[in-house]
Amino acid sequence: MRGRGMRTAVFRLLVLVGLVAIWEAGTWAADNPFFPRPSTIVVRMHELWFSGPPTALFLTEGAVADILPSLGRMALGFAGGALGGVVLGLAVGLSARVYDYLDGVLQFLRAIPPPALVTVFLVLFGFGLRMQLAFIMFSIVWPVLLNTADGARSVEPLHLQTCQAFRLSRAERLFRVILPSALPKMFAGLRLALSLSLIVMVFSELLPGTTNGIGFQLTFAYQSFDLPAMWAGIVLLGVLGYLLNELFLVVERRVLAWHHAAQRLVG
Amino acid sequence: MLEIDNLSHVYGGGTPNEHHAIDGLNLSVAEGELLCIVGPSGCGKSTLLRSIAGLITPTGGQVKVEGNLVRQTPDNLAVVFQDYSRSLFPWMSVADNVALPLRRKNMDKSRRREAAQEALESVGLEAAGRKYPFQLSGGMQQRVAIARALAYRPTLMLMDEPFGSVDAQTREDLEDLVLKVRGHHQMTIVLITHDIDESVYVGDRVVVLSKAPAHVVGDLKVDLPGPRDQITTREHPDFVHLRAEVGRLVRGHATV
Amino acid sequence: MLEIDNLSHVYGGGTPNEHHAIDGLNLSVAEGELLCIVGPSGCGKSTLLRSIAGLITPTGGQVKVEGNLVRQTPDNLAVVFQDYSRSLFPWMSVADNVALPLRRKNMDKSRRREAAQEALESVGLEAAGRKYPFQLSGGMQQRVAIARALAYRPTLMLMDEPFGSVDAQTREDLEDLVLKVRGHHQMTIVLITHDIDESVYVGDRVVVLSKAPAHVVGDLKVDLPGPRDQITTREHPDFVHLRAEVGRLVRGHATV
Amino acid sequence: MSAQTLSRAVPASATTRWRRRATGAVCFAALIELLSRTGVADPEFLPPATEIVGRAATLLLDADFRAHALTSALAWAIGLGLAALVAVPLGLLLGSVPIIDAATRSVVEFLRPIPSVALIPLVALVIGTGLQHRVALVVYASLWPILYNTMYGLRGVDPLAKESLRAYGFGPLAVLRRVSLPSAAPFIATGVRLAAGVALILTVSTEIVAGRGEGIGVFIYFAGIAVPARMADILAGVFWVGLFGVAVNALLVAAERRAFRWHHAQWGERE
Amino acid sequence: STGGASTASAPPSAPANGGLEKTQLKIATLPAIDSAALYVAIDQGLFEKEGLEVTPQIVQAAPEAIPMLVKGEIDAMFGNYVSMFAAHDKNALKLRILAEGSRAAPDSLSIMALPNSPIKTPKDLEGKTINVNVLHNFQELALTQVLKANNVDPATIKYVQVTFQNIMPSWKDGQIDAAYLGEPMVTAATAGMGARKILDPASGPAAEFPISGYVSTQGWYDENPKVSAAFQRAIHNAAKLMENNREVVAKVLPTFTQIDAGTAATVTFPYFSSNDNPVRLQRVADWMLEAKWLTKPIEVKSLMSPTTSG
Ligand SMILES: Nc1ncnc2c1ncn2[C@@H]1O[C@H](COP(=O)(O)OP(=O)(O)OP(=O)(O)O)[C@@H](O)[C@H]1O
Ligand SMILES: Nc1ncnc2c1ncn2[C@@H]1O[C@H](COP(=O)(O)OP(=O)(O)OP(=O)(O)O)[C@@H](O)[C@H]1O
Ligand SMILES: [Mg+2]
Ligand SMILES: [Mg+2]
Repeated sequence: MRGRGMRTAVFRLLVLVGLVAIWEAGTWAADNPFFPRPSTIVVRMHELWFSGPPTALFLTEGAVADILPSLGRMALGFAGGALGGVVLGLAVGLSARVYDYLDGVLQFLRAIPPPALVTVFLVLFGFGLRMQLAFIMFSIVWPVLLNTADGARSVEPLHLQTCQAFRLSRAERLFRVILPSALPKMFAGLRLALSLSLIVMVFSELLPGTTNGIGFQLTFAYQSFDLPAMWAGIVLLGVLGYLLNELFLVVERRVLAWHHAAQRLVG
Repeated sequence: MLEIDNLSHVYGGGTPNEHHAIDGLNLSVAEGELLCIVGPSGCGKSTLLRSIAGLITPTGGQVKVEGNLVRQTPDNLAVVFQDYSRSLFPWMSVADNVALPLRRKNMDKSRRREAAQEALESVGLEAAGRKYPFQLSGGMQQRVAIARALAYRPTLMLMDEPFGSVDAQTREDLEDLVLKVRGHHQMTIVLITHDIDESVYVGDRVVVLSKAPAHVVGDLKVDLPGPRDQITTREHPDFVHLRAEVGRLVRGHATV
Repeated sequence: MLEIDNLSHVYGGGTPNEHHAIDGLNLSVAEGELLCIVGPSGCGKSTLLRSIAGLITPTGGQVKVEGNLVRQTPDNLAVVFQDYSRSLFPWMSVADNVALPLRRKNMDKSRRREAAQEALESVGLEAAGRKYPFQLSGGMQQRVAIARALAYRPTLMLMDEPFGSVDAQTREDLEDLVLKVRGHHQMTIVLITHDIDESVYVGDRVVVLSKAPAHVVGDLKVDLPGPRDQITTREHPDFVHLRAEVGRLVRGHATV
Repeated sequence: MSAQTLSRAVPASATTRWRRRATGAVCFAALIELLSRTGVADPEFLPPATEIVGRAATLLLDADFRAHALTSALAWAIGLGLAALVAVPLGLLLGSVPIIDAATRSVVEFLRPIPSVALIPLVALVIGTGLQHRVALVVYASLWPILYNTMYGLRGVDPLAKESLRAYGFGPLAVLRRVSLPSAAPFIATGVRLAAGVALILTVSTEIVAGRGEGIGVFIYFAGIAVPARMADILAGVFWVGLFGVAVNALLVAAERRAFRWHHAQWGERE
Repeated sequence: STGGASTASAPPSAPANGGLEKTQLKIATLPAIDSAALYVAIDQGLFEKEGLEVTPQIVQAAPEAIPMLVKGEIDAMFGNYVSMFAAHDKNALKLRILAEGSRAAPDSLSIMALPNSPIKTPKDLEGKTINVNVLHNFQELALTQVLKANNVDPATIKYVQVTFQNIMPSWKDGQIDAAYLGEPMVTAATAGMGARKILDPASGPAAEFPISGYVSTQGWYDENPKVSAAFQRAIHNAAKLMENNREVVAKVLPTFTQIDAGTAATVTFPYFSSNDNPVRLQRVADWMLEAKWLTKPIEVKSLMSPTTSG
């Protein structure tokens, strides 16, 4: 068990180091200002965000001004979107009636490119945080919704019959049976939504009136052709994405322990 | 207690796979009775059970429990499904699986836990409470499903081949357990089995169903001197006679 | 044919749920033999079967099939799982389920289809080929699983309580079917059952396992005059004696 | 009664179901109409639904618009197709070989959150700005839902089903192909359905930000830079995109129903 | 008849034009009035006269065209100097200015307030929020100088980036206090909303402020010196044609912008440069340096060629 874990960790590190080395070599060979070397990017990242005083945990003012608000927006947007997705997904997945009424409209909304709706968002929500949150939620709700609906729809029929035979209440059925059995699929949706929320956060920071954030910094850097700074933003997003995903997997492993254990039954 | 009136069920009506599972079945079970149902594989026993439990809506006829037409699952009913392993919830420990239905019973948590533990003990699984279903053997899973139904203390218990996956010794213990529980709690029990000896040993009455579409071809009152006992009862001449009778009925040589 | 040497298996080693399922089990089965295994519920029979099939790696000892150490599933082996309903593929028709393993056999499509249909007929399901597993009753699903194994014509067949969900008549037919197939195709069969009569009736040898952790507590040669017959064999004095013997062993009163 | 909806099919006739769908759509349209007519949202920026739909109808007669729509649909279709072609095998690989999954996870998770805005110029530099540009971005974004649903779908396969095939001596590849894949297929299909939406969004969004004169997104962009902005045009474009999304979804659902009849039959017609 | 028709009839190679390195050019332009000279040159057959066949490629923002230029998908592009100088400064490309394009004319840019706004004078702008298309671009650059000249502290202004189509809703909704508009929005806001002009950002020190030009890379220029000269001539000649002749401009506007014929007849045009002048362009680079948008000075003259036309 432990040995296996160590092996993967080492393997993983090797893969990572190898890829960064290839990247460095590739950019060195290409010598294209649009593709700065990873070492340059790291230096720029340090300058931008991590060269602050020890009292601020080495975070610069720029980091506090850009990274924290972004993460805040992302977290709020993710929480709202995920909740909305789960609730709507369960409703649509469980009730034929709700499905019939909502499916068309939801599928319609799902296909709409948010950039085309910026003006509508603007008149509905105004500048700033509210619009950004609405924007993030609107974008990430779909994977959670669809996967939850799928999970709720494919609950083992005998489980439902068991519920019915023992006349479990609606709430018990929902929380003790349907939700747990839909969880594995829901988690697939949530994991998609998590990194999507990072991406959409960047988009939301392009919206009219934004004045800070990683996405803002990133686009500003591109507009002024500060390409290492733009790449610093990209790498930061990548690192954040990676960290958030690891965090997510920890949660998933806990919540879905039964699922993973039952799956390991076979070698 | 239970009235089944001209019950019919057709699966997939109108499709090429249309199948008449039950056809004009009549049956009534008295309060406190333990009725055993035997019949050939695929004849429609499980279908009948599902109709009684209100899990499927029969395509014809009606089922009444305590005088009420069954539309939804009647109150105070418990079912042990034939496919026990699928009817357990894999995300819950064994104890939680057993305790879950008790939430309907206005018991507080510790009472529920106690009741679950008690039921598990009665089926010989006192040590398995904290395990998950997939960590149990087939027979143990089946016993968990039985424990779940027992802990619930229903007034009507439906059991679909509940002892199929346990060894002979445990099976006898469980048969006696059912008999005991029935006596204590005035349950009405409908038990499907393929074991003819078992049907005669535990049943007050044995109903034999025909090949599909199922209808009743034999209905035998089991009048054995009580209390029943695995050794003496099975040696009783009436027992031997009855099991031969049931056997003949099942094989299609109806003499009644 | 099959050599089991000091086999042990521990589930969840190192965790609080550590469980010793098998402990130092020795057993050998000769070519063409039909070995029945009986033992208390949860003792480790299915675990043993999985080890033989190479589906789990035992934590101790070794299994040899035809002289080769089992690391992966040995060739020409078929298994009928205890949890038959989950071992069928819901996305395939019954016929496809049965025909699927035959892809290993270098048969063309029509041959596979024929073989599947033949096997289905032999278990009494000639009409079920185009249905899907969920459209079958429990006993029918079990017979599909049996048909799948039979169609494969393995040299070693492992059966885990294969007749648990069928009625008495069908059960007898299937027992005879297994005996017949074994005779025709020189199969070695290991069959787990809870029915003591059955173990004596079909087995050339009956092995009784102890409570968990499982080891062999009894190993009886069944020397009944062949060919076996449901009526005469079961009335044979040796049969009556053997079943009593096995019964005693299972109940823990070992006399051998 | 109502509690039944949690477990059992509520048999509703096709007409009832269509009526409900129509009701849902009409309610949604009415909501927009109301927001706009009452002035809760400035009608200059959110025109009434009737106006949007009316405009959408006349757009159909516009050959220019049809050409825009066609190029977008092409980019969408190629992008989605490629994404599925890449993601399903990759998902099967990552989902069935845990060590590869673990080893590549850092890279995969690192790449995922890179937003297409940042990628637009970089991709343009590497492969140019034509159709291939949009297709590349579409593939990149719509890869993930399929990949993840494939991986999670594989995890949900009943281990006993896999064992059953293994017991007959089938190797890991055969088990993957004959058990894991069909068993996970319905969930993979859901991933494809998700990806179809993502691909549509990416196609149009990329066009809005960096289209090169063609595509429905460019149409929307041009309507936006007019003075005053032609909101009815923008939303009529959006309307067609949305309707296309609905149609694609319906088509995919129908295809799933055909392909996974066993799934729907077994799990009951609860939708 | 559009420009396309006349270019199509151009002879494939015109030896009269003295061995051009290539005759077919693809130029990225913006769907804005500023790029009108290129379209007029096409429409009036001025490129044809030089032996060039020019295909415009509309892009949505200048930065989007830079990868195309670097990759060689296009020969030249129309872009604003601030972006181009920034790109040059950061080595994203080696800039070469082929021809000047547009300069701000009075009233072609405007800081405006709604009729009921408390903002009346430039001084009132202090501490207020104003939109720009892109942060740190020519709009800010010019306004900063003009504000200074009007005794307003430019540092107090809060700029927010608002895309074109969202200026009106944000403004009406009070999300921005004053709007920084270009044509044709100035005309539309004045006529349709009764908006008041507070300040002309292209006045005083920023009068005739150069906004955009036709640029390529130094490498391309080195390979195509004759084409460059021919191209510059055509653009300058177009600009000359356009001076005092609204019609030629108004005619082409609807073909590449979203401005209809009616509006085209009334909007204020920028100045279209009919010669290249390094001195006025140097001002842009200097101000950028002052604003610390550049890391080092740029000597603009070295990026330009002398005017060879007229
Ligand atoms: N969902 C279904 N769709 C179509 N046919 C079905 C369905 N369920 C059951 N059947 C058919 O109905 C018949 C009766 O099934 P049922 O499960 O009631 O049999 P049973 O008597 O319980 O058999 P067993 O003893 O084998 O469990 C079988 O022939 C079966 O094929
Ligand atoms: N995956 C597992 N994890 C932990 N314990 C397990 C697991 N699988 C089986 N066990 C335990 O191993 C023991 C033997 O199980 P096995 O399935 O081999 O029993 P069995 O003899 O087949 O019983 P039955 O006759 O009831 O099927 C049981 O006590 C069971 O709890
Ligand atoms: Mg049944
Ligand atoms: Mg077992």
